Amino acid sequence: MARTTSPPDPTTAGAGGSATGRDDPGTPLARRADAAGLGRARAGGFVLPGLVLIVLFLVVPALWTIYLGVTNYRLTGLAAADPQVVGLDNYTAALGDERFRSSLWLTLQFVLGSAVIGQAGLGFAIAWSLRDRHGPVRRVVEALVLLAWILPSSVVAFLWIALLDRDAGTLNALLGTPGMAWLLDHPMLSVILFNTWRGTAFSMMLYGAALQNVPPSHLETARLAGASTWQQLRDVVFPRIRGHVLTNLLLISLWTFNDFTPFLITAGGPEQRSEILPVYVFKIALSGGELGFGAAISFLMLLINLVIALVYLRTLGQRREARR
Amino acid sequence: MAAITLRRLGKVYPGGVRALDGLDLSIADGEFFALLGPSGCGKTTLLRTIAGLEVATEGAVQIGDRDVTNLQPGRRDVAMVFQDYALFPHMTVEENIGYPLRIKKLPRSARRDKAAETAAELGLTGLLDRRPGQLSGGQQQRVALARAMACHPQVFLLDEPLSNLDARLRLEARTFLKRLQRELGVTCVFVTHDQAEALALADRIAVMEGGRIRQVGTPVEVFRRPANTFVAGFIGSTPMNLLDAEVAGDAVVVAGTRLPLPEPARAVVADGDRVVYGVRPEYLDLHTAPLDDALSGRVVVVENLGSSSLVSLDLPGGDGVAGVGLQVVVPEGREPELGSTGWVVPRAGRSLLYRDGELLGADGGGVVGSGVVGAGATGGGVVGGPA
Amino acid sequence: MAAITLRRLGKVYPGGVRALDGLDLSIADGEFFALLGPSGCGKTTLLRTIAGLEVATEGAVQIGDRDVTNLQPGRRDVAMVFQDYALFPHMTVEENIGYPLRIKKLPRSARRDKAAETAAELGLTGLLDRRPGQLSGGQQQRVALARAMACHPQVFLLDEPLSNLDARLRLEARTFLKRLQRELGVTCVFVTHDQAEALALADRIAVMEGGRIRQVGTPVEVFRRPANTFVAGFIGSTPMNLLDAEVAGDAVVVAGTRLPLPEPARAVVADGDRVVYGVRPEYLDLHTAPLDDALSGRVVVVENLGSSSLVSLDLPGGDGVAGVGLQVVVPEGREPELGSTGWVVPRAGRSLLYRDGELLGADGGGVVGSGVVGAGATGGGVVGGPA
Amino acid sequence: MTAGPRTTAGPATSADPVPTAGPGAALGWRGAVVQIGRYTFVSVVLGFFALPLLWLATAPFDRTPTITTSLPEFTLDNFRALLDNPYALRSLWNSILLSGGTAVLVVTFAALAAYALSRVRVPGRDALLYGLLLLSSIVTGTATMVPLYELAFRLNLIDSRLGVILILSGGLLPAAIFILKDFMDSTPTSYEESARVFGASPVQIVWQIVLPMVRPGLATVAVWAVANVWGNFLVPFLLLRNPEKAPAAVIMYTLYTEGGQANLALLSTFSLLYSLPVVLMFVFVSSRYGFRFHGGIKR
Amino acid sequence: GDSSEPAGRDAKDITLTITDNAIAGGKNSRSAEWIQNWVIPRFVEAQKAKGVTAKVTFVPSGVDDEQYKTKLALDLRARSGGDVISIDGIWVGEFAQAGYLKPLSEVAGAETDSWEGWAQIPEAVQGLGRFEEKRYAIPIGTDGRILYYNKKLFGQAGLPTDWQPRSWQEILDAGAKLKALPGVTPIQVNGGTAMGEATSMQGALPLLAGAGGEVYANGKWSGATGPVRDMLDFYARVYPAGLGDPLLQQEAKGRDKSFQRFAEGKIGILAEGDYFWRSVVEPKAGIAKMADRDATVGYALIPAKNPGAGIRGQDFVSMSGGSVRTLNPHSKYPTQAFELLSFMHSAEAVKAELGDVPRITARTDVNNEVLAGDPMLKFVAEKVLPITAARPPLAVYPQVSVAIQEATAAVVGGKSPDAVATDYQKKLAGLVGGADHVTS
Ligand SMILES: Nc1ncnc2c1ncn2[C@@H]1O[C@H](COP(=O)(O)OP(=O)(O)OP(=O)(O)O)[C@@H](O)[C@H]1O
Ligand SMILES: Nc1ncnc2c1ncn2[C@@H]1O[C@H](COP(=O)(O)OP(=O)(O)OP(=O)(O)O)[C@@H](O)[C@H]1O
Ligand SMILES: [Mg+2]
Ligand SMILES: [Mg+2]
Repeated sequence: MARTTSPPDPTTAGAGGSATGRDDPGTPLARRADAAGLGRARAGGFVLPGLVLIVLFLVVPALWTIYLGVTNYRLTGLAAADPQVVGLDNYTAALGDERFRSSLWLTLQFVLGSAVIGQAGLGFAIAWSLRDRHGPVRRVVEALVLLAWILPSSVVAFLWIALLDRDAGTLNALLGTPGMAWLLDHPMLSVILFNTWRGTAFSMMLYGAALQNVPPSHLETARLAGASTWQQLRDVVFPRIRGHVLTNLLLISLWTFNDFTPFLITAGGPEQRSEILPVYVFKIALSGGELGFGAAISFLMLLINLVIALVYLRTLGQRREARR
Repeated sequence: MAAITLRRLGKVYPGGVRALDGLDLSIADGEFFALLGPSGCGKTTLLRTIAGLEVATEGAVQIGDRDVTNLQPGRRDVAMVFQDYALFPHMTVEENIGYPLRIKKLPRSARRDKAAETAAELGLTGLLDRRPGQLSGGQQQRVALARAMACHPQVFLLDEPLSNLDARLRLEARTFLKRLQRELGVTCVFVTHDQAEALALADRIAVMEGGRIRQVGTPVEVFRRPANTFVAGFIGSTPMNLLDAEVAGDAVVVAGTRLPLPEPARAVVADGDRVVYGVRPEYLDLHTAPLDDALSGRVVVVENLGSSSLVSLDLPGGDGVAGVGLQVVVPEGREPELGSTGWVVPRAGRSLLYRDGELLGADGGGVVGSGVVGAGATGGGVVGGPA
Repeated sequence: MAAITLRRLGKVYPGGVRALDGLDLSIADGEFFALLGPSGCGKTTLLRTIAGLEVATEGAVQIGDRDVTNLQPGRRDVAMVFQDYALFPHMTVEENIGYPLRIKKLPRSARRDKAAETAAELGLTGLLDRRPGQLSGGQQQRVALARAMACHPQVFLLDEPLSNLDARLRLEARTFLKRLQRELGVTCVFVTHDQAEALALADRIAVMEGGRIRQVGTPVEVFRRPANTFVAGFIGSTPMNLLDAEVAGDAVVVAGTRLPLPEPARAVVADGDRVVYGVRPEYLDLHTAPLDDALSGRVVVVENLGSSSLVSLDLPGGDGVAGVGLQVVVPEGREPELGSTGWVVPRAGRSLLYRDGELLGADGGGVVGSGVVGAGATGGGVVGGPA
Repeated sequence: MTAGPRTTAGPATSADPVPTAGPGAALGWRGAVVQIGRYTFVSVVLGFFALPLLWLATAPFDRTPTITTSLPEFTLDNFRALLDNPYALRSLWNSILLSGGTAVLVVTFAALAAYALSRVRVPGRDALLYGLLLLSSIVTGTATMVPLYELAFRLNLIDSRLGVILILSGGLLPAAIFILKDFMDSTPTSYEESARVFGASPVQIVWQIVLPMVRPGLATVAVWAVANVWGNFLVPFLLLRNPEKAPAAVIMYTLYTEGGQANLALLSTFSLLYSLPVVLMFVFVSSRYGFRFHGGIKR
Repeated sequence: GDSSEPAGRDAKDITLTITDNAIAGGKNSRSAEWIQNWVIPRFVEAQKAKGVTAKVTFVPSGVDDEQYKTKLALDLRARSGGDVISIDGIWVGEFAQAGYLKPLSEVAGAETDSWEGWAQIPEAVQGLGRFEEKRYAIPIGTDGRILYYNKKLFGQAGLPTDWQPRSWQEILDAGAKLKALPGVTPIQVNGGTAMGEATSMQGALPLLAGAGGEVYANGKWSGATGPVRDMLDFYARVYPAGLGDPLLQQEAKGRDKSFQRFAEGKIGILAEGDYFWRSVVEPKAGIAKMADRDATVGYALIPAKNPGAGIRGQDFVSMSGGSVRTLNPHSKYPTQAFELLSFMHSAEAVKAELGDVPRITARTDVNNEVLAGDPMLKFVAEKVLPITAARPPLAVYPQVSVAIQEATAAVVGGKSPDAVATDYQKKLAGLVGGADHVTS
């Protein structure tokens, strides 16, 4: 058998391509074994276009914003002509500002209430109760839930104002509570309900997919042992979809934390009782024109998001090594 | 420990699939019973209906002397082992085994003792702190068994428990399972699509097709006298040869060759009847020299079965009809050359005749199943389902 | 069509797992070659390294007379059928079969013709417009084969192509595959963990363990004279009985019984050597009456194998040692009673002796493998890997 | 055997007093309670999600719409009035262009990147993704508008649809990659390997095999991207000059009066028109590809 | 450019852009159409007569003022944007401070001061376009704040249908009588943050002026001064006392709803600008049409707390604002841009812009002509404008305004005016850079 490419010495068979790789598993080979034979270089090429866009239109403005956060930059007025670097003044001002702190507290309520409990909870409940349904009921429910998700926010804001209106809102008409000022007496509850309504679709779809990963046999084993629904959820379902729960909570918390839509319904009011951080920033940056201060608060929000993400990763991401 | 009685059991899935079609079946107390059949025949559905995981749309299920048709699965006192074992990946072996007891609200220490005890019985001591992911397939299967055993159910239900094991492990697990069941003496219903497994393990076998039972009997019965061509083709590590034939006097003509008419069928056939002649490859003898009254054909494939070989021959079609295949098992050292001609003679008393797919001259004249309880069974009435 | 030669092939995965450990192997042109071994032994890795999906960390792969070690998979002129068939779910059967040709830039009409032709060969006509999801397992397998065939590769690589089929279909597909390979005459490497499949299909078998080849040979060779206890335990539908023994003159003492010393081993053992006595259950005869020089024990399990039964006996330990198990295959009608005592005599010339796990008295004195090319192979040097 | 008379058609024809297991009875009372609970829950969910949508169904057809939902005094005048607005219909088309363009860009780039990240191990990949995800959340805020504007100005992207598309894509990409990577992770590699053995190039593999297989994922991300762009006001407003290019989100504001008060007749009508395309897209995509999510961080 | 000799003065080929927060078919539709169909063709023609080829484009817009402002600020900061720009007069100061705008004379030369129109614009109205005594822009129009009342309700409550209160107490007294009518909210004076700037313009600032105070005077901001306390006290006497609907002040769409309610005859007295008359309750095209507007809606001057207690010792007060048009300092053709600007403010052009819908313009000559047919607007032009006041045109004003709104919200919510005033002062100090800038 004639060899065409490798050297004749049989003791160094394969030297043509793998001399560097011999007995040295750590050395990267020219081609890395991945399914499509992509290799690092080509993989880089695949990532590049997206990365360029991200760096240019995401990272650069983000860094710029972080820089603005240490200045007293304003959109108009004297500070616009000649912004000064004020160091961490904005940050100390924000942290010392009662309005910021109450806003943060409201935001946390908003995230906990509408994202964690509302969207994730309701989304899971819907996915769970529809898990083995395939009829028109399922399609109608899913379509409505998804409709709430895809309609533009400026439109849905009007819908909710119409729903919760004090004088002739649909809700009051239904509940027989004329004059009940939902948006004024319970502003946070209202925007929490609103955001639950608006964003449940994502969780529903995610959990719908996740529940398909729970082998029916596991649930049935628990049922045969006599486990109640709650016990099944706790012992079988949750451990199985832990990763999905993590993704879900991470994304929806992030999105909810930065969601500005409640502004369109309550405008942060009454008396800032629903002024969550994005609304606060909007008022500071756009109405007040204090861009430097707004940027600083944005960066604080980023840090808080980071903390939330880390908390999630800690509590939900652990025990992974143990399972392997 | 309890007998299981199914009466007119039917299950129609919401989509309209009739997965069980009016089944009648009795499984004796302490019996090792196999449900065998091709994919989609309703084996799993039947097992799950016994477990209560599916709700019967008609008929009744009785376990021991309780009618459990409308009982929740958790209250039927059955344990089930699933094909994928359904071990909870986030729990240790000990927690897995103790899980049913946890649901029954036993204290932690009692659970631990019970788990350790059950694990010891199944040779799992030392693995108690591992998680399922750290176990081999065979070990996983035993943990699943241990979990099922831990709560001492009346009935064990097993859905293809061996099919996820690799070929070698499967054999070991099979012997192990049989021993275990014998020792526990618990009623055991076992689903498989592998006839070898059913033959090797079961006291009795129900062969199913399309939601109905086609034959119930001991392994020997279903192997030697399949009640119909369906069972004949399904049972046996190599399927039975089923050849078109015609009755001619006291002989039957197969592919132009006259073979003796099987004894039990003699009374029910007439001259000129078109029948199917069935004979297992194991019950054929292959000769390399010409022989009278032997089927002869060309050797096309020889497959090594270990200490024997499976030889496929092409029989020339009689009267210009297209040829048919015939399979013969030959012992070691007697393999013919590929392409050579072989002469095949059926062993006496091992051939069967079928007409319209049903065995001719079966005991009881056409009723599937038998009242005879298999060798290992300890009693209980057996009712064959009307096909 | 081409031979495959592997030289000192090694593969270390990034994590440090040494999946292939300096393999030498030649597969002849046109041979149907099986890679057999337990899970994790490196079968898939070897196949994928031949295909080029894994990059060998050392050694060379040659296909025909080209060194392909560093070639992209697409340029090696091989086709591979994956265990899950990897049929593209979004393409019809026709598009799936035509896909390799699409890559080769054949015009659409040519692709369609070729797909139709290949489909016809495999009995898939009429399914061309379906999608894989609408096919049964057996049909899917044939589509995967058709796709692999469509581009007329030099070598076929099959990774457990039958393991997703149910027991009955598997038998049919097996025979079908063997016929097809014979007709195409293409070199075919076939991975399986099922020894029965390997025995039935292959011209030659390589039995692997832990990244090395433990024996290469024809089915008959590996079945009759397993080169080591690993192969002995792995091959055969029932594993070989391996019993501790001691050489005593021209006999070997097993569980207190003197049995004749196997002929080929005679020259290489000395009196008092501790060895392992190996004999297949198929090569043992069971008697129900006492017999001289026979192993005797209590019958504990009887498993029906169809036309025969597998009997497990517990031999009492010789000299107060714990008992050992022995398995015997008995023909139909000769099954002993459970709990009775049986006497077992090995058939002459069928017993083997192992020392340190290696066969004693094998040709070449302990070197695994053999230069003999199996019945169906047409040539090519065979080098057994050092065990 | 089959020859035997069939008496199994149902309990009615059966001679034996076999207990009937009707679907309702079969569940037992506990099952019934569970079932009732489940239906109640589904009905409540239906109500909850349907209620707010009522206004959108009635107000556009009302002669004098108010903020409250009521049976309309039916009229189509509002639609006629809206059609007189020179920008209304065009803005919908602009929205389609912007969201379509962004969706295409996001889906393409995210798919490529997600695929590469899913298949090739890059150190620090997860940290990078999380970091970008976090950054993307501040970029959507108002505080970034100055940097975004100046960036666009320097890149000469003012009054350019492309600029809007690029900026929006940059913000959406991290989450899109995040979602798509989960899809890619859960597709078996054997498909790609199979194609590779046939000699397909990586680009062919991605184009012919991978993308079609993760189509539900692409559809999901596309719908998500479209919905996001569809509702975005700030970026197109800041960057576009020519009202002929303005998307519906911007034109919606023109329906407010000089005093900042909404003209409800036009606004509700426009809301309906404004919602229709996304709804139609959603119906099309979901019937064609279905919505499917993968998810969960697997490691 | 050199202020004495602007660039491009002799160009024969010019392009100019007009930017306005107006758009055809939407917000300020009339202005948009006027620019497109009247101003541009005529201006181009006039230039042609001079031998100059002019290309004038209009960049319409139709968004919230805040957003429009943001966009303009970004444009001007980047030295781009339209040549002739229309902005709210209140922004002049902050834009000038930021360097986005320059005095007209600096942009287009000294001849800007000799434009004929200045003589037609009252000094008070010219103030809208002035900052630090320099002319930055030409005012377009202005408005005034008055009290509207429902004559029918007044009749039912036994109040004179021809009503003019002389003090705050008289308003409250009327409210007390109206309170007897079922389902009627007696008084609606905007308060709270939800109303935004409407609270300041229609509520807090006129009241402050009525109490003799100004939000910014002599370089200092008014903290917890007496007038501020009086202003807050008025809110306390209206809302917690049940003369007004406090919830209406909190709802995000509260102002919308107050319009609706007034139109439905459910509000007795409403403080609003003339916009309300022109665009809200206007019988044909208003957003809360009142078919019988002319018969039902009465209007009165806003009284000082007591006669003579208002700013400048006035008996009655008001607040005014209005849009202005200015030049982009980076215009390539500043001279021609000013030509365009002054052309847009010629009497003829202003009349054309109004068409048949009267409103108060900056030009006296036009007002005299067009307001004759609308007694209400004539009333505003003649009685209100002379007594009106303006907001401080400073960058920090919007934030101060928010602080005022918050203070009113607190009072509406039931807090004591004194405590609120103290809080307000503290907050104000933070906003304007220390207590030095605040009077107390
Ligand atoms: N949940 C279900 N809904 C509708 N039809 C079903 C359902 N489960 C099973 N079926 C159908 O009922 C029939 C019997 O299914 P079953 O699972 O009992 O078969 P099986 O004998 O266990 O097959 P296998 O060997 O493949 O497991 C099949 O035709 C199947 O398609
Ligand atoms: N991508 C990989 N990275 C690291 N180790 C691997 C990888 N793939 C396989 N291995 C390891 O290499 C060894 C050989 O694996 P391989 O898949 O070749 O076994 P196999 O014989 O095909 O087993 P099976 O019968 O289970 O398919 C195993 O120990 C396996 O864990
Ligand atoms: Mg099944
Ligand atoms: Mg493998």
